[in-house]
Amino acid sequence: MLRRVLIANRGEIAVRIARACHAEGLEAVLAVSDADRGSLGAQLADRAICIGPAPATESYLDIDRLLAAATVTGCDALHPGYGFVSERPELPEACAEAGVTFVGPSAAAMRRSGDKATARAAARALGIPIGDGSDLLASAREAREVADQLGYPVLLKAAAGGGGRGMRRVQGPGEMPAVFTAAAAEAQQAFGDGRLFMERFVTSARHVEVQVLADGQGKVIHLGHRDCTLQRRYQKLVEEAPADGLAPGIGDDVLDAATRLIGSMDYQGAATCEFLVDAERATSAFLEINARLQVEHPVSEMVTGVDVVREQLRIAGGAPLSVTQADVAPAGHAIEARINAESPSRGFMPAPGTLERWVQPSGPGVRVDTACFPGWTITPYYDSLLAKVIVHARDRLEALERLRGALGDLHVAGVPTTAGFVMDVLAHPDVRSGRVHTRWLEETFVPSWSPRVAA
Amino acid sequence: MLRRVLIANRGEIAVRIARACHAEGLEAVLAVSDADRGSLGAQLADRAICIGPAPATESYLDIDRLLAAATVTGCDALHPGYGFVSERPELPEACAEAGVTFVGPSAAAMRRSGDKATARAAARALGIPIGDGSDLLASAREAREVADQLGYPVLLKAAAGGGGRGMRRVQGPGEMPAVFTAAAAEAQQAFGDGRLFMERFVTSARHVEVQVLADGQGKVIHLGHRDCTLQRRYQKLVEEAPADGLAPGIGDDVLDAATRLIGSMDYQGAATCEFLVDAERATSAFLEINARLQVEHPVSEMVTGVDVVREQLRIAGGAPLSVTQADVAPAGHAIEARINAESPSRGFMPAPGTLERWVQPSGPGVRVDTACFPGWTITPYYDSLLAKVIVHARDRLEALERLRGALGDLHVAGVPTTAGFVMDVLAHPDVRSGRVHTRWLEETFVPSWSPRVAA
Amino acid sequence: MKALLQAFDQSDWQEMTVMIGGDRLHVSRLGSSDGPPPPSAPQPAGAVPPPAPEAAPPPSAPAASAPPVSAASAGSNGAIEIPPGTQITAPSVGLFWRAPSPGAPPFVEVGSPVAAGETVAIVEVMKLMSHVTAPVSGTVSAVLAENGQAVEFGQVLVVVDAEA
Amino acid sequence: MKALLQAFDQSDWQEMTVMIGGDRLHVSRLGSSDGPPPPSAPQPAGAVPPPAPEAAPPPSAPAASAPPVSAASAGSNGAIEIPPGTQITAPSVGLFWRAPSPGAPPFVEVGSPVAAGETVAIVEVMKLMSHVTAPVSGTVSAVLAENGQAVEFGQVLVVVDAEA
Repeated sequence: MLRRVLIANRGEIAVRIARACHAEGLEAVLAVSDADRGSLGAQLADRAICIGPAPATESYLDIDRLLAAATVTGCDALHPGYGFVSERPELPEACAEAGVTFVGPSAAAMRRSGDKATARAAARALGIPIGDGSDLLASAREAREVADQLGYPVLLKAAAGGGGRGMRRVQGPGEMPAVFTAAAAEAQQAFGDGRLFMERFVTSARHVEVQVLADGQGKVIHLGHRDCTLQRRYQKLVEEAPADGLAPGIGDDVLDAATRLIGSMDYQGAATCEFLVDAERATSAFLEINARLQVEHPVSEMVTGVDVVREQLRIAGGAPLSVTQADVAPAGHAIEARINAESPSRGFMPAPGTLERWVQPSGPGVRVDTACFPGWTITPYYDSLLAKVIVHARDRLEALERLRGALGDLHVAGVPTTAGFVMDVLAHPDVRSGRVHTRWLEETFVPSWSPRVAA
Repeated sequence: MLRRVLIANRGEIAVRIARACHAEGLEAVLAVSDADRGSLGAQLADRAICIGPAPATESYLDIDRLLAAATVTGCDALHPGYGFVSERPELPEACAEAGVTFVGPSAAAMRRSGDKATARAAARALGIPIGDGSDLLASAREAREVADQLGYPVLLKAAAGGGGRGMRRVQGPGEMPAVFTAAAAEAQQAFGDGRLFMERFVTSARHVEVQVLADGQGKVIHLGHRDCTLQRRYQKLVEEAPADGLAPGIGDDVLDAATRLIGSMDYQGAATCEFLVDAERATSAFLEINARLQVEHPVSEMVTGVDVVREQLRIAGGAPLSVTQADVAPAGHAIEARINAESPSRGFMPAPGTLERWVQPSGPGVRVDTACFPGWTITPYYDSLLAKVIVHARDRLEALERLRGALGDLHVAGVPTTAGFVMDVLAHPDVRSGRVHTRWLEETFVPSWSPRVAA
Repeated sequence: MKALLQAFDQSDWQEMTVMIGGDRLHVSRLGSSDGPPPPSAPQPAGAVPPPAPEAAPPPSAPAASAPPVSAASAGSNGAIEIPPGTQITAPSVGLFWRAPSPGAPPFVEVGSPVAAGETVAIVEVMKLMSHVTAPVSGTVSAVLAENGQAVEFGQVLVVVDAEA
Repeated sequence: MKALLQAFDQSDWQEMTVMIGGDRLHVSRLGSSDGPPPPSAPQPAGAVPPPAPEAAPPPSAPAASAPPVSAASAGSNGAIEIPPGTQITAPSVGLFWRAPSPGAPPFVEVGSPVAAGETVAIVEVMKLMSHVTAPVSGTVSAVLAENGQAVEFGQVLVVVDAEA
């Protein structure tokens, strides 16, 4: 059993984890940067300890400082949250060295699952479709050979990373050398690893993913699937559970594939398996594994009633999962909208500032995960996420309507927000009918969108 | 269709109604007293209008001022919330006179349902058990004759009222004259109506009630039952849905009785039928009807997914209910705890003050209905309700646990709260096993309880 | 308000009597209304001729049209500048009337001398007429609400320069 | 911390070399530890004898015991009164060491003269030793953390009265 958990993160997820710790009867210690001493997480944790100055490189990205914070405060476990160092295998390694339980997979399992090329190979070995594409590409020449066989356009992707960095579309053979070099350089800079592989570019793709929990003792269950097709520059904007309107068999296929794949990896903790669903061909292809908690985990919680963060803590403490697969019966429909401190009319430029006003929605089927409160200052050091507004309703249309209502009851002054933009997205006929793909926001919606006057 | 609704209430329910209005596409105008100009409801409403000074008699209890506020702001409907004038038939009368749609039953239906003696007679006519008792009592002598037949102890109750006023237990014939006189005087003072009736006193009673919605066009549905057994001085403290552990048949009996009873009353809107369940005899008896929204409506919302306030607005606007009885399938278990600004260690004395700190829980299955925010001042003019903390989980024990966790994450400074007291109640073995009755809190728990030091 | 006045118009009342404190107000009307709906203004004791709409000073802002909902939480007088002096505020939400009846001259104008206790305006709450009286003797320096306007509790209606 | 020191104890390291900025720190140890777990304090260049726990001044507040979680959001020095002067703060979370090794005399005491750039303490972050240096020349007027104590980023460690 664990006793005291260091939360190596900030913002809404630090609040979320602190509350889950308390629900599990654990003490929560929050590592904060100098800029976050007064944060909501620091207020809610049993203790906050300042680890370094505001820049993340000297605070939330510094594994040594995080471990020092854990050890000097007597923590016996560390929860990495998402982002920052949560996907760096050096973190579970450092935890193991310091005798601190890492809330997540072992470094080895993180490497197995986190590397895209390795994970693709593992999926292929299990007979899970991985989509047309390549293994690691040695050179631009090899890339062109593979692409000639697949047919253009193709997508170059970084083996090590995510978030769109190192990812480039190649329209034809002529541009392959230049794009290959650029993508490899970008991947090298972002992840310290310039290796690339290739996928066929899917014209009308949906992003579908499966939330998996593995207890590290052989038990692996899923919490159903999610749809995260609404993205802008590879950043998810709106996430749903379940993924409605999949072609027959696809939903069961990805659930089965995800549990088998994670089950093959000696994995412990929460993981997400991402799939690309080709709406035209009615096929699914495994994309990658996220070996950590994800921003959009609440939608799975809403439809299943399972608290993912508490299960993470239970697993790390050696307890069995509190649910069996048979207990998991997703009910209704949940949608999450990420609301950022950004100005949609200025190219979504992040806009730090002090929250002169912060009134969040509430009511039946409404949940807000946030670290905001009136008077809190959004600093420029970190991402611009203000809140995740999550709703649960009986079906998708009711959930869409409820989410729009909830966003209308979000009152913010002091920083611009993307709430109005998201409300417009939710009202669009293509979204209501589910006829969107992963580039719909950028290619169809954003170009035609203009902010309403006096919102 | 309605367009603009005057909210004739304050506090959390004003916020709740304003949000429901927005969800239904209606404008919300909030009537505020001078003390509530800066309230959260006033911030969220499309407009707030100050109707009078702080004392409720010159503001929220003044029907003329409420109607004036509605008419001068162009409202075409008025929602009374709960408490204040919500149960006074003069309010729907005044609304009808002013051409304002009342969100609730007609004055006639309110009188039929709200008068306890009338409602008991209606129930009896439908073959619904009303428990051993009397009709209206003409005198203490008649009361003694009835009591001699029923067997002591008996309970004298006011025909007109609720909330325990005018309600007295009589242990034996000797004290009947004095207690009858006192109860009649108290009822007269509280309700302007001293009429009394009598019920057999049930030693081990549970308070079970049914949420009903009637569209006024012949369709009447229920949203399942609730248990509100945990009461202190007739004030509900903890409410649950569904009412677990009822003897076989009792649950269906009360659901059926409630819908038939409301169906017989030409009723429109939301209503609650209250029943007393005798745990020893495994019988139920109809108690009374609340012809308005109730504080504890959220637990029914959590298990059914139906938004009671939106349904109220739909009904008032002439729209059909958004659900049929077949759609209502209560899932999981919900519990609500009322958290008051009171000092449990000082006899639950209300303690007004300014909220130096207000951090409320959030997370999976957690909902907080409140009008509190940091800096808001709890004034001595109104009730001391700070928030309703509501949780939803897969079963009752998980819900109890989740609620305790949520209450532990409620951080309040500036006023004392009952949160710690409620947490102790929730942890008690009798509560966990469901072995409580309506006097358990006062007779068993409170006498043995002492606040933990340095909570 | 529209609904109220409609109900009033559609009623067949010819007289209305309202008791306020010790005052007894009595209104009687004849004939049909025309133009902007007439305020149901009262008249002390006795029948009076039908109200002439244009007589209610000033004629702007007809009280009967539903005012658009404004985001501003009213409560005060908003952007209106209030001159120094003794402020007379509304005792309730309601409609502000400057004259005892639409045809009558206003109780006070800017510059009018007033005596303590003298009525300077009426606030009507659902046909109930509240006399608003000056707490001090002096000269009216401002009238801050328009005839027939909706006012809130506490809103400054009239300012009086008290006598030295 | 217990876990860290246990891991350290249980390791079979005999030497440790740490690079900080341009400085190279080298620790070597012989024999087993005893008593309260010894701080893994460094020593510039060259092997040193095994640390004697009691030599670390002051001996109170063993760093290895898990400090109880306190509700106070630390961040500052809490209730400690900080005298006027130039404040030298912790560059990171970590453990505060007054001496280069447990057996050695402290870098500075109250009253010690210090030169700008001179090391006044060490903050250890997971075996990485950060020298904390005086930004000004002067006299040490306070040492505000105890040897082996956990400190936060920004916490005032030492105060120096700068030379006039």
